[in-house]
Amino acid sequence: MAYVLGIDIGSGFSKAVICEDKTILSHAIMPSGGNFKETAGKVTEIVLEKAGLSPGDISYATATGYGAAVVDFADRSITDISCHAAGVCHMFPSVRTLIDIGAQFSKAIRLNDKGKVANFILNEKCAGGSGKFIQVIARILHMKIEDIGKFSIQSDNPVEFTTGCAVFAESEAVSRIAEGALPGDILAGVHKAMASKIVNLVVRLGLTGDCAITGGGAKDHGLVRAIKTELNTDVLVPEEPRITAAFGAALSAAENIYQ
Amino acid sequence: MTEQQGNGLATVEKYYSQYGSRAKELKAEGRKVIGYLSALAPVEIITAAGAIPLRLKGYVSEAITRADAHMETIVCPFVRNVFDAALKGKYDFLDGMVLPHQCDSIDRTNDVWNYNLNLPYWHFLNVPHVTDDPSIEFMQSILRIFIGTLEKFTGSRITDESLIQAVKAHNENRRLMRELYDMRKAGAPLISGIEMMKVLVAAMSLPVEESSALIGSVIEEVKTKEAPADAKMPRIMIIGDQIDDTAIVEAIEGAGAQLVMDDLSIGNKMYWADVDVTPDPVYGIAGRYLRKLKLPTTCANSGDTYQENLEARFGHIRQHIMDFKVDGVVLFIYKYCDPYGFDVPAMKSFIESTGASVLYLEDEYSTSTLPRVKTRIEAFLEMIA
Amino acid sequence: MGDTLVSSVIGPSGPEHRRLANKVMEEALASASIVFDDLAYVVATGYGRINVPFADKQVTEITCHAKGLYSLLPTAKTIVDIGGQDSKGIKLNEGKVSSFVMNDKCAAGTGRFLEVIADALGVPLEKLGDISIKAEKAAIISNTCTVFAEQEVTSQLANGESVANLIAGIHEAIAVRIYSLISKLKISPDVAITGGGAKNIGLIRALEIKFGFPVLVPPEPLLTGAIGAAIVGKEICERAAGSGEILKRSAQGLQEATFFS
Amino acid sequence: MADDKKPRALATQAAAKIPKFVRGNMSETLKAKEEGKKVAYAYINDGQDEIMRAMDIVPAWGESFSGVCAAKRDAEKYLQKAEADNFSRSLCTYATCTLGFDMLREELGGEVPPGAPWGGMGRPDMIIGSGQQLCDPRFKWPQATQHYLQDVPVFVGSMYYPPWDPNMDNMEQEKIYVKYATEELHACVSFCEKHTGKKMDWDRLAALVDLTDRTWDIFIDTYELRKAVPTPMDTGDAMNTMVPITFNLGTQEAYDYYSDLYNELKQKIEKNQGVADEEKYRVLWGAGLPSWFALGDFQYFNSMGAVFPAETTYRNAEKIERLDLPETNDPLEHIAWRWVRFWTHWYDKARQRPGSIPKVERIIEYIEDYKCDGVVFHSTFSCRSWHAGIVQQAEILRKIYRDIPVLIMEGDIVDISSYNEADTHNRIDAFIEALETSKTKGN
Repeated sequence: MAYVLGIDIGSGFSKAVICEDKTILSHAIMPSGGNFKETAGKVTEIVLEKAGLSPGDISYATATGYGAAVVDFADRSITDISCHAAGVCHMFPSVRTLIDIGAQFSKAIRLNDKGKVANFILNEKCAGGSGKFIQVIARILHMKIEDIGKFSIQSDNPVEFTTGCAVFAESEAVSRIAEGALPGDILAGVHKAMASKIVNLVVRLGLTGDCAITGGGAKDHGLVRAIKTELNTDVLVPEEPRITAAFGAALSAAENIYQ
Repeated sequence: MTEQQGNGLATVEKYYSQYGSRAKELKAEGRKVIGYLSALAPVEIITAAGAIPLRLKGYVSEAITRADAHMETIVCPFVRNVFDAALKGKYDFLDGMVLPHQCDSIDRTNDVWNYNLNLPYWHFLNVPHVTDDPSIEFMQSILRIFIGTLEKFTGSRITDESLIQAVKAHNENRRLMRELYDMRKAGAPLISGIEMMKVLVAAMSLPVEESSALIGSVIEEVKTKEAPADAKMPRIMIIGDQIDDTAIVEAIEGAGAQLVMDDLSIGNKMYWADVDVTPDPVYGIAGRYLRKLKLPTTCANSGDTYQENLEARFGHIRQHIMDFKVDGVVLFIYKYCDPYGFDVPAMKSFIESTGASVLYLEDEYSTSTLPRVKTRIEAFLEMIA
Repeated sequence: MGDTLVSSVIGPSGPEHRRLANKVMEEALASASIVFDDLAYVVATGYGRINVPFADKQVTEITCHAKGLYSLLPTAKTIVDIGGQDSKGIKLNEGKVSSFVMNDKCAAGTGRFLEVIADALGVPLEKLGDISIKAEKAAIISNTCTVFAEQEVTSQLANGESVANLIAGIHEAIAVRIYSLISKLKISPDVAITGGGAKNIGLIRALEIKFGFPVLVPPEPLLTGAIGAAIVGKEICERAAGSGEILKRSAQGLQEATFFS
Repeated sequence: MADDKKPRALATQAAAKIPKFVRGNMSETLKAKEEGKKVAYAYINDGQDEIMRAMDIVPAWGESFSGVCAAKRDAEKYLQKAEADNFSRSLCTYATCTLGFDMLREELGGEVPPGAPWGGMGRPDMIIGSGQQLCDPRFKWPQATQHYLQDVPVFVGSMYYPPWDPNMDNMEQEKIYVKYATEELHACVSFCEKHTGKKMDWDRLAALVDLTDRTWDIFIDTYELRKAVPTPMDTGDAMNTMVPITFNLGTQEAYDYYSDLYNELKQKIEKNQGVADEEKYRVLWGAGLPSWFALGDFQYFNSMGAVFPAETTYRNAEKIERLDLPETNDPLEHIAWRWVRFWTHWYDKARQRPGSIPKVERIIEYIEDYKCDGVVFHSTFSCRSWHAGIVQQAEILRKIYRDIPVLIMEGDIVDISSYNEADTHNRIDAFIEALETSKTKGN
């Protein structure tokens, strides 16, 4: 029995997963903060402790994500795009279209039947469709990211956001609030705006097979609902969508051992 | 259109707020409706084909949601917005579209429109950018190609006679609109900039005779208005391509100014110059759209000197500033617009040389930026006060 | 009616402009120990000026910054206002605005840019200046888009770049944007900086390098607009007194206004 | 993700010769005065090259100058100068960079501003633009320039080609277009005669037009050698070797350059020398001008075994026989036919494949001929002409051809502020993984 580590240093959060072969033993999530190197060490410590293992027990470690380069103790690094694919394919084998909503980027990924990346597309150099959009709005509404979904879902009258810019959405939101718009409606508006940007990526890629959503954005029920509506199809969401890439990294680590 | 008599502005309000509704009605009665983009489209030819020319407009207060799946965001925000509106079905009642080659944003997306909308009739009118004699001859050739495709589509010939009739009808339409413009020369215009914007939008959504009737009834109605007290408000002219919503006008007039003149592609650019009635009507049409119509995309460098070129490009603006006693000019240019964008420094200094102040705004085709635009306009008015 | 500043209050803005407007007004009245009715005239300015129901007149921050700054630093010919939402350049001619520019639809070169970066680096906004002047070498920040600059900063940080150098790099980047914005006015000294950005010594230094000469900063940059608004109000009162006309005042008293919030 | 910071190395010696070539073109514009030659601001692919060469007019290429500024990461000061006079940041940065340079040079009374890359460009005696379909800046840029060089005469000609329309026969339209283009070229000659005080030597022109035909042919023959596996040269080099065909058309130097390159590539093929240590993936550069400040990214591809045996960008030539040009005694009409057919000769192919468009047909042909496993598009934010429509091309390619891995990169030609290396490399890494997948799936 071999233990493998998958570690995903994202621009927002760092995640680590330990698998015994292809089963998750433990996972850990923490903000990436300013010092990726330090965070990588810390999140690994935590995940090892949770699994009751020591560094020596890990036979292979694969790093992924924005800060993968700093994980010097990893045996190999792969992009988070492939890792998301591997992770999702293992959880939902029927998925062919994958949407990942990260802090900086949203991605649409098409998988082949082996769970490999057949084609992919990232949002333009504009944060409009990324998790950043939500963060900005949450900040001015003095609201916790995790509370956003439930507010948004109650709204049946989303505010129309005409700007795509995450930063200037703020001033638009401020004037809407001044006009008396409800927080729920504003959030629903944000979700609508983001969803249409994200769905455009899927359209450009071509929607095929079942669709899943991963990444921090997948924890936001309001956003997931908005995407379902725009896509006009149901979507699958992993139990803990944020660790998908780390899990995928662990899976590929497991494969590397037996090669 | 008898119901219009006396209540022209009410009808204008209806056609402004329900854009294209009249064309839809006529379509139901079996008329053909051809949508067109830009002031470069020779509406005379569409009219002569027995079809209704409907100017394509966007929806400034709507976010672009579907276009980005097919069209880059570096494309002119106006073009993207109209394309988005078309994808959302706002122009489903059209039989076809004509896209004149005004700029790269239209030329390079012609495929994208055609491919995604796939209407029964489609034509890209390849208008040249140069205005010398060979260009006039070329313009006539491509106008004949255009005529040919329309004849094929409608199944009936477009005779010179019908073209001449159409030319006369549209010249009359222009004459009437100019008469309405003249009413804004007064110290206190009888018609506000907001009303005028609605008239311009309504007028471009109707068959030419109905459009003329509507303008006529607006003139009658405006004439009978009580002349407002001659308020000392700054007189503003707005310059740009297609601004087809009252939002920006409200920002100007709401801040205590009067919009008395425009050089917009749905306004003065459409109505100032007539088509010469020539034995070969196509010759007159070519001359009007290539030489008389002043767009930054038709490169009039007829002159030998820079000054002559400036006159050819911007001379008409000085004329308007004098005729309409303009105090300040709002230069409203869309982001990603090469043709207008490269003109800004020259145009700005040309206008300032006439003594009028200039507020240059580079912006989106969207109300999302309105708060910032308002502040700039208010500050501009405070400045020239 | 004198020229002296009787009292001033600064409070954070936010979504509920109206309530905040009342709050700062009440505090200002209290510290001046007068009541609302003692005020001859009220002028509101700034991004939320329309949300000050009890104001008798709204004037843009451009005009007010000009007036305010001219009263504080009469030698200034060019004003650079670095606010939260946008940056402005104002050209002065005997205290009157002769031309102005504002940043386009992009947060680069505004206070927001600094806030976002400060957030990302976990450094308090007011500390940015002091930290950055300790930098040995400004990091190169190539992205102008706020969000992507933030990403660029985090990745450089991950690659071991020092916080001080990054902040210096960010100041450099903003100074570049602001300078090319202000250049449209054909800069002439003296140049004065106002707004929140003026409190950031690092940014001031970076701008001075671009301009090639030292700049002026009023004692309390955040107040410049409000002072200007007060001056506008004073002028209106004096003009009215001169011509003997009765000033039209807003129907909204301070108390009624609070019902809006 | 190894962060590849090595200085850019080139696969061919020919490519390494290019900086000298470009520097030569620029210093020509500075020497012209004492040699009594006239300098003209010119714009690539306007079809006026042979006319200028035949009249000893020295072309000064703004696109080349701005590209050099960008490659040296030294464009910002010029871009800012232009921006300070209200040229929007979203306008073509080739144009705004050169305009900023023009403004500074005028402030110095015509002297080249100190520190200008490679000595800068000399002040032009005339400006020769074109209102052709290539892009709007081609006729707006000259107008904007004259605002600062008010004494300099401007000519704007025109060279259109029939628009693609699946339901229309372009053949009959071509005559109209060629007639028009020919007349415009004649107008260009009269303009040049007027401002040089010389008469056109029509025999010399005819000779140069023939030289250009032969240059187009040898250029294509040379580039087709890149079909070899491993490919002896990739797009990273082609972004250099494009210089003679783009800026020196109608000169013997250009012809000789490609015959040298032809021989070099032949030798490399015999020695089985590739671009990458191990050629794993062959990728088509499907569309887009490069980010001149980030040409190192091609090496980043190479470092992962990905090479570009072909590109549509700057392959602005075709085998003359393939264009099937009608006979004519007027060299200018020949130029017109050559350029019009350069665009229209793809139309029939596109018409035969329902749902296709010429641009995509060209991409498909190169994918097949050069055995490509994927396509990279590059979208640059300040240029609409070459970059609006890329999303559409990718979509059509997927629908009518096959689901080949596609990467759309984003940047700009000159303005570095839109570029993010970490993000770009991240996208490339993922693309490589997608290529790997599709190859293993393929066989």
